[in-house]
Amino acid sequence: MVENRPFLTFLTHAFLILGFLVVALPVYVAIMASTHDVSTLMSGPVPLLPGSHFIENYSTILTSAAAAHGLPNYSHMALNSLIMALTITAGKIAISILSAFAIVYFRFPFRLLAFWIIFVTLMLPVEVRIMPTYKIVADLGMLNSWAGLTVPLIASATATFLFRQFFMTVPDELLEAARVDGAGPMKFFRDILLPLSRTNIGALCVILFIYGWVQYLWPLLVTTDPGYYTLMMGMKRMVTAQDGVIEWQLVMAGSVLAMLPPILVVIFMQRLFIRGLTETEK
Amino acid sequence: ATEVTWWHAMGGELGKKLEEIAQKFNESQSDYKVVPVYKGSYPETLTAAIAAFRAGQQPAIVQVFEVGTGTMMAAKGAVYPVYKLMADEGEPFDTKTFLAPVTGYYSDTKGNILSLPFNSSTPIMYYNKDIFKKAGLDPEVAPKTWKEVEEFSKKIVSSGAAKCGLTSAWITWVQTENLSALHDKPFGTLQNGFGGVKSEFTFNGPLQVKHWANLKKWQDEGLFKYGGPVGGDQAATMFYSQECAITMNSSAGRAGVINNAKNFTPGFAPLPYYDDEIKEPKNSIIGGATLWVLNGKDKATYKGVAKFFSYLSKPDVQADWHQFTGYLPITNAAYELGQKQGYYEKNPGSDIAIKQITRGTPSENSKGVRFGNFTQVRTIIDEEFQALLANKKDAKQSLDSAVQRGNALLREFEAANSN
Amino acid sequence: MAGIHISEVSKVYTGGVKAVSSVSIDIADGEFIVLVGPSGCGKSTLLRMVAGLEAISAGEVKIAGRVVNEVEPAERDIAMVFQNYALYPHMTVYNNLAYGLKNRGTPKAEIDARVAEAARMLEITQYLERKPRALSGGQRQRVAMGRAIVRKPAAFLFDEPLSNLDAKLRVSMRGEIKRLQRRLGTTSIYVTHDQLEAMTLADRLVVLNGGEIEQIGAPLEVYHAPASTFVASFIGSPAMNLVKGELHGDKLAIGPAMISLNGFAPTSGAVTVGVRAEDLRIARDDEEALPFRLEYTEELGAQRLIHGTVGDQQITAAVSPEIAISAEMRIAVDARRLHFFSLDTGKRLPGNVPAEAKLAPVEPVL
Amino acid sequence: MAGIHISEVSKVYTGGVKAVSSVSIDIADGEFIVLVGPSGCGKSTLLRMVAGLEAISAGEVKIAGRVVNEVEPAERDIAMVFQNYALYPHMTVYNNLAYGLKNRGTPKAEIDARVAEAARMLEITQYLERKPRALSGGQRQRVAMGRAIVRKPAAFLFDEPLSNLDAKLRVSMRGEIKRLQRRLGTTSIYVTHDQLEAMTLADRLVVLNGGEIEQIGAPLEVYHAPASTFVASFIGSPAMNLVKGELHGDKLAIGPAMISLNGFAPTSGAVTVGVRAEDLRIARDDEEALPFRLEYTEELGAQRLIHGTVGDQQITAAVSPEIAISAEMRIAVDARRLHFFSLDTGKRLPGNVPAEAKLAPVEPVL
Amino acid sequence: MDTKRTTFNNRLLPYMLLAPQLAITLVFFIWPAAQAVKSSFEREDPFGFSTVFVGLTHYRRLFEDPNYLDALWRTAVFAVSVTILSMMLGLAFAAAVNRLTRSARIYTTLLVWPYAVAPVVAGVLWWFLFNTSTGLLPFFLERIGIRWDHDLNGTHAMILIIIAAAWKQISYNFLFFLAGLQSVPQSLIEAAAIDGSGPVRRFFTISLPLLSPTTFFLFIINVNYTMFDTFPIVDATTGGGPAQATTTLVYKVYQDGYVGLNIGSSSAQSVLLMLIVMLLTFVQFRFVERRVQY
Ligand SMILES: Nc1ncnc2c1ncn2[C@@H]1O[C@H](COP(=O)(O)OP(=O)(O)OP(=O)(O)O)[C@@H](O)[C@H]1O
Ligand SMILES: Nc1ncnc2c1ncn2[C@@H]1O[C@H](COP(=O)(O)OP(=O)(O)OP(=O)(O)O)[C@@H](O)[C@H]1O
Ligand SMILES: O=P(O)(O)OC[C@H](O)CO
Ligand SMILES: [Mg+2]
Ligand SMILES: [Mg+2]
Repeated sequence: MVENRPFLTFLTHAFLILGFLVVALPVYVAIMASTHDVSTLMSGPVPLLPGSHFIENYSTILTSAAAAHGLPNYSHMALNSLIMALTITAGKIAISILSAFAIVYFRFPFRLLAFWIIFVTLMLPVEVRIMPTYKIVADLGMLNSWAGLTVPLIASATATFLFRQFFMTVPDELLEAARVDGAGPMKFFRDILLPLSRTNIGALCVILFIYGWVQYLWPLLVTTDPGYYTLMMGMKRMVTAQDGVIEWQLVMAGSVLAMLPPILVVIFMQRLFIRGLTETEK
Repeated sequence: ATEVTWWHAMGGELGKKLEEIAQKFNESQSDYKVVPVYKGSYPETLTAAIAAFRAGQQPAIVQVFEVGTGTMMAAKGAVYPVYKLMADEGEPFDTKTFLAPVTGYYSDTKGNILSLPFNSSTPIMYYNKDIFKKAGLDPEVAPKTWKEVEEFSKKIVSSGAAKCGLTSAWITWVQTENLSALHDKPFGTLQNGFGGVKSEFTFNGPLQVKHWANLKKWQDEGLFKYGGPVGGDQAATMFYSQECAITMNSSAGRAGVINNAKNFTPGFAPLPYYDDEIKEPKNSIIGGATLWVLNGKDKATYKGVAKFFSYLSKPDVQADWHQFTGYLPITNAAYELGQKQGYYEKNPGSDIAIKQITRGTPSENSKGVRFGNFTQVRTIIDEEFQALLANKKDAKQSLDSAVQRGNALLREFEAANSN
Repeated sequence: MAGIHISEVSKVYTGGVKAVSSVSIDIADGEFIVLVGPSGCGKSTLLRMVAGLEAISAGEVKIAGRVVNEVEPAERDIAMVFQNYALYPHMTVYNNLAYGLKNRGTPKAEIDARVAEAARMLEITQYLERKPRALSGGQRQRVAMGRAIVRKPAAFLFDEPLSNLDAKLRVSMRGEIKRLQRRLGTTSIYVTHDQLEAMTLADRLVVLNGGEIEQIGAPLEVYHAPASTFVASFIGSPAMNLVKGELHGDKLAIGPAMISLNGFAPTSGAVTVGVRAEDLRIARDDEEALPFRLEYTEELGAQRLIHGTVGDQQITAAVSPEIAISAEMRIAVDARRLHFFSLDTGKRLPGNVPAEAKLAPVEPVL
Repeated sequence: MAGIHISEVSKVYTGGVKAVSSVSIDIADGEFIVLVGPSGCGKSTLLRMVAGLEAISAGEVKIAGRVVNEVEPAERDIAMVFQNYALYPHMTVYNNLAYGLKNRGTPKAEIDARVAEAARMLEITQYLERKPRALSGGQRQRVAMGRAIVRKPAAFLFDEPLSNLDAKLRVSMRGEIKRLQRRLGTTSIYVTHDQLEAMTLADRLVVLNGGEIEQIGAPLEVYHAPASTFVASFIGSPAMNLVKGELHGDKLAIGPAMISLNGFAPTSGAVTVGVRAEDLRIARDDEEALPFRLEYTEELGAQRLIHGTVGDQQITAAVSPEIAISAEMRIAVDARRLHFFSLDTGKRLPGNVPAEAKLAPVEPVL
Repeated sequence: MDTKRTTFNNRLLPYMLLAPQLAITLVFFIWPAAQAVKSSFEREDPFGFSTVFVGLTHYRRLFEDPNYLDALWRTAVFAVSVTILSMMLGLAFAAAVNRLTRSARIYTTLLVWPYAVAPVVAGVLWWFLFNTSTGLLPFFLERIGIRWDHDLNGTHAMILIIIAAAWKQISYNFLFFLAGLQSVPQSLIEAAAIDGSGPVRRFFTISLPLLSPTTFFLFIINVNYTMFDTFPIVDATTGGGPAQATTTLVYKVYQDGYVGLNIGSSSAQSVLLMLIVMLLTFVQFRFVERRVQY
């Protein structure tokens, strides 16, 4: 801080606290809603204070609610979400760090074309190509498999782009020193580049983990086996109760619980995250 | 055991119940295993099934909502008609055991049932007895006609018993399709589309215009509150929160009403009608979904499907499902079983839907509506209704426009299904 | 035998920049060659071609008699020290030193021994377990040196290894590098743009300018007989004074002033005249001299630099701080200490032999 | 009146690092003060406290008579030149120069005039429309200077403004800064760790060590009478030789050798003896001298540095390249040129007055 | 596009390194996209029994359809509003947090939550908050005389999805901006302070211009996000209504293809959508990136 202006500092705090209140409002309401019973929620504005059904709602969601909605049990879905998010994260990082390595550290014909082909993935989300993509996955026999669930989501322009940015900032001399030291490309990659990318990988893990965690349209389409149910699919199923009763208190409790892992990831990795990005930007 | 996959759209507790039924079937024999799979909302389920069919990965059974019926019927190569399946597999299947309106709706022109009715519904009226009382109305007397609905609403609002008199789910299904059927007015040409893909919409007649104009007028007077497009989720909420005294919704909404009406007593009644338009209202029409069998599976699977369908049609299974969910009992036998069990006496109002849908003799206009691209047509109707409420158009203009836009979609459907 | 032979080597970068043009240098085994020149003159490019980090556009590089144009850097048996040290930031000092040996499959015991030896030599033994970021600049520099030493390569290549250090440290590291190289006897090519570093380190200096060699020679040879105005102004601090002059027979006219050359005039006509600051002195009254107008002085402690003009040309002289000076002075020069360059080409004029070797012999030490 | 008065200023960083301890300096209007010292000694911290970029932990800073401890940098009427220049990369040179004026609401016409004047003075007029990245190091440095000049502040603060430049450029920019400051007469504080820069630029030098002042004085005063071994070794290149010696009456014993001091002994007992390289010379045979074993030489062109040992202590002498040297020599020193420091504290011994001012007067120029 | 000064010379290796990513991209992105292009020229029944080549019919219809043109315009409004709103707030929060030293971490932690909320859940949360009969916000809005009704009022509905979509993205922008701000050299800020520039002015004249690479990156990401990833939010809050007032291009693709099963038209829309995004990205790269270099 260059100058010392208490009033400005006060304003800054005020602004941030206000900002936090606004940003946190929906989440706060969800938490409050998850502590009431459904008739309270359905008969007027959501109370801003906690109700008395906290334990009841959460224990229901953790134990019987899933079964009551024809879902596998909660921990099973959480585990599936975790597997899916982690696989996608690991896969995306693995293939994009390799691609970025190729693009930055080699000169070869069609390099630019390759870059653009990868970049295009940013522009073609699942929603606009869902039918043909489904067909391919089916033709490849990947329906109802972890591969089908994750592989098509693994291509990543963002990660490739960010890794590329980072690699551009790694001093040329490190590569040269390594070459003089007798390291070939893969050795350089493993011994030098990979350890140096730790913070970036950390930052990307956060982004990608969340990306994987929140998927629901794709899993819903390519799996028919409830064994693959994820939390998001479960949430969706609880919300779109055709003609049924939507138990908002449980939906909210479920939402809060489903938010927890990514929030924890974000909070615990935020330092790393910012450091990772800062180093990228330099 | 041979696996029979069954894709469905029953979220929430209904899904749980559905799975329980499959479970019981599986336990009742050992040759077949029905595997129910939740595939999201109705449209999501249908799309998933189509995508799967195109990829050769289709389920044996898929649950399709009634607006998808046109699409399914047009897809002759994809569908294994139920009547044929049952005949091929030698399972007993008598059209007459089903409720007449159900059969009417899901049969081809020759009277053969193409898909198995499973969760069929029809809209009814729900009202809040406590509010009625507060407004000085007799809580046991529901409004019979739209005129009464208007009068009651006025009383309710002016007495301050509630903020609004009336709301409604499904403006399309309840306030347009059923309205037409009840008053024996055509919704479209060629027997409301039963006669083929060349049909056109005609729901911009004087009755529909009058009704929409009324709804608009009531909205302006504060008597009516819009419950939102498609299923109109807000309608239920406004009813539960006692903001509105009356709502109209699928009979399957009954469970929700009972569940959420913790602070008041709900009443159930048939849909109102205009007594200056028709003396004896016709039957209401069907909604909900049916089970379609898709082509391309092996013989053993179809055998299992047939067995399962027989199981589903058993009176006790049907009655259980019907009583749990509020959907209609599909077969006469199930209805009778309920009567025998004394279920309707114990649960007043629970037979209103059945009575309403079976009253009188169905006419061409009350058999139901069956059009291609109908999901989008409904979206159009919703949009035009919103335009009306938002003062952008009057009732006539919005219905005309809905008909015109709907017809364009029909022509597109015709083109896609005739080449 | 690890001489390095660079013959007719050129480099044209994609994009057409001609960074190095037909450079030839023969480097004897154990010789310490310094490439010096201003920024962008192609020093690094040349060095990197020797290292194998840059493809050679034309010409040939031989290391220990073998043409290495197509050989990978790792196989050229060279070690390189970079300006920013290029230490692997995530490895300990030990691993930084060991990495090159590990890659070559050297046995663990030998790696340990070699690392220990290098570390002892460079006095970094106590830092072996630290990571580079926990080291000071000078220590990092030593680690970078160590990484080169452990490999016992046929040649060391240095690309401005000291320029990230502060002045004081630079001087002492300079001494260390020199001693080390003497001791190991490894052929070395050293790139710098600091002429003092170049002078003090080199067995032979190669002065580059715009991708071409301006002069090759022993440091003092280059200092005392610069081959061009470029070299003259580049080597030596303060830079050699270069002024326009006119030779009339045995007389040299600089602006309005005129001095006799006592037979040292190599030619006649307009020339560029060079004279080092330390070869100027305040004239005795009876001497032939140049009129000097003082502008400002710089006190270096042992010396005083006086900056001023002769006519309209800038001149700097180094004088003893004990001599009184004033705003207007007369400055004398020994004619034998003048350098004459062609006005057009800047090249030293042929007749201009340098003053007889002023250098007293140094008995070989070490 | 834009003197700067720093009294008893200290800085303790959060975390407890005491970067500056009770420093007091009175700077007269128009004076050019150089803060010099090794890395981490607190130079930047002190400067930044004057600038207002760092809160002052204790003490007081006055600029032009006003206590500025609580005044924001913008209102202190100072300008600062940063080591990395801190040019705004997204602005043209013109805008870089104009930014400070614009912020103060200076009328457009005046901004134009001032920028034009500064640009002319610094010869960067033709680059006004360029962005910094399109400039060379020296040009960037000039822009940074220009940014300070246009504002016509009461004081200039420089934080190692030349250390990013190469040696050659550094020398010439040094001259420019000096001339500019003379011309503008602006009070200046200049931070550097390069002693040569410090010597040549300063009206007065402040030598800092570990956050404390070691010595304040005119450059030559500091050069010729360093107040401590620290200053002695820091100022002057090559560094002053510091060896252990023993005073026996009028005799000084260094290792086995013994020389007479001709009455210059300030005390007796063990001391640290300092002597500059240029104050040593090869002894005539008949002289009292120190036995010197040559280790290596450095040829600087005008000078030759000979490095070697006397007893077991390192000694460097600067000799003329024209004098013959050999592995074993005898080295003489004028007793008046010796410096004596306390063995314990490193402080100059009280009786050790420097040799009478060797400095010849310089007639004021400009 | 630059690479390193020195590169490895292997011929095959780079292709092998790229292979996994390219394979996935080609199989799961490019090929389906090509299929979409193909079916945009065809008329087909949903089950694919009959396919007729109809040339540009679908495209022509789209451009004759006022609804489509409206959706185009609406999407632009939506994308611009969400991008600007979320980027401005993210930037404002980042700038504020960057001023503070000790409490910076706490605020960061507090502000990153929404990023962890799944779009589906976010949609539900906002639906819940703005529910006209039980929602908290309409309840308060009513007190200040605003009758909130996104079921009928297109503007309200638009505001709702803009808020919900922007909310979701604030944290992401905040994190990137914070990282960007932290890498602005401190000496520039100090130089500006000495140059008489106060905190606010300094932010706009120094930090902001220096953030332009970050801003550029976020701009692409945000436009992309609003174009595509907001689908679940729209679906859960307004369902595209009322009267298509919140039907964005991607929602229309979903409506027509997924719900309406009009494969031809929805493919044509996908293709147009891809073209629009490619064009935008191209324009951004060509013109914006050039200006963010300094
Ligand atoms: N990869 C490259 N592509 C194109 N031109 C280059 C490349 N690398 C260097 N050059 C150009 O080649 C010339 C010589 O560069 P080189 O790096 O060899 O200079 P240098 O003498 O080492 O300078 P410095 O003292 O600044 O390090 C310069 O004009 C430079 O701009
Ligand atoms: N922000 C800070 N927090 C804690 N300690 C600091 C901070 N800045 C500097 N220091 C410490 O204060 C001491 C003085 O630092 P300062 O930057 O003033 O040194 P300097 O003389 O300018 O050195 P250099 O020549 O390397 O620039 C050092 O020990 C440094 O580590
Ligand atoms: O709500 P349901 O299941 O009774 O179905 C309603 C109808 O599908 C509306 O068309
Ligand atoms: Mg170089
Ligand atoms: Mg400093």
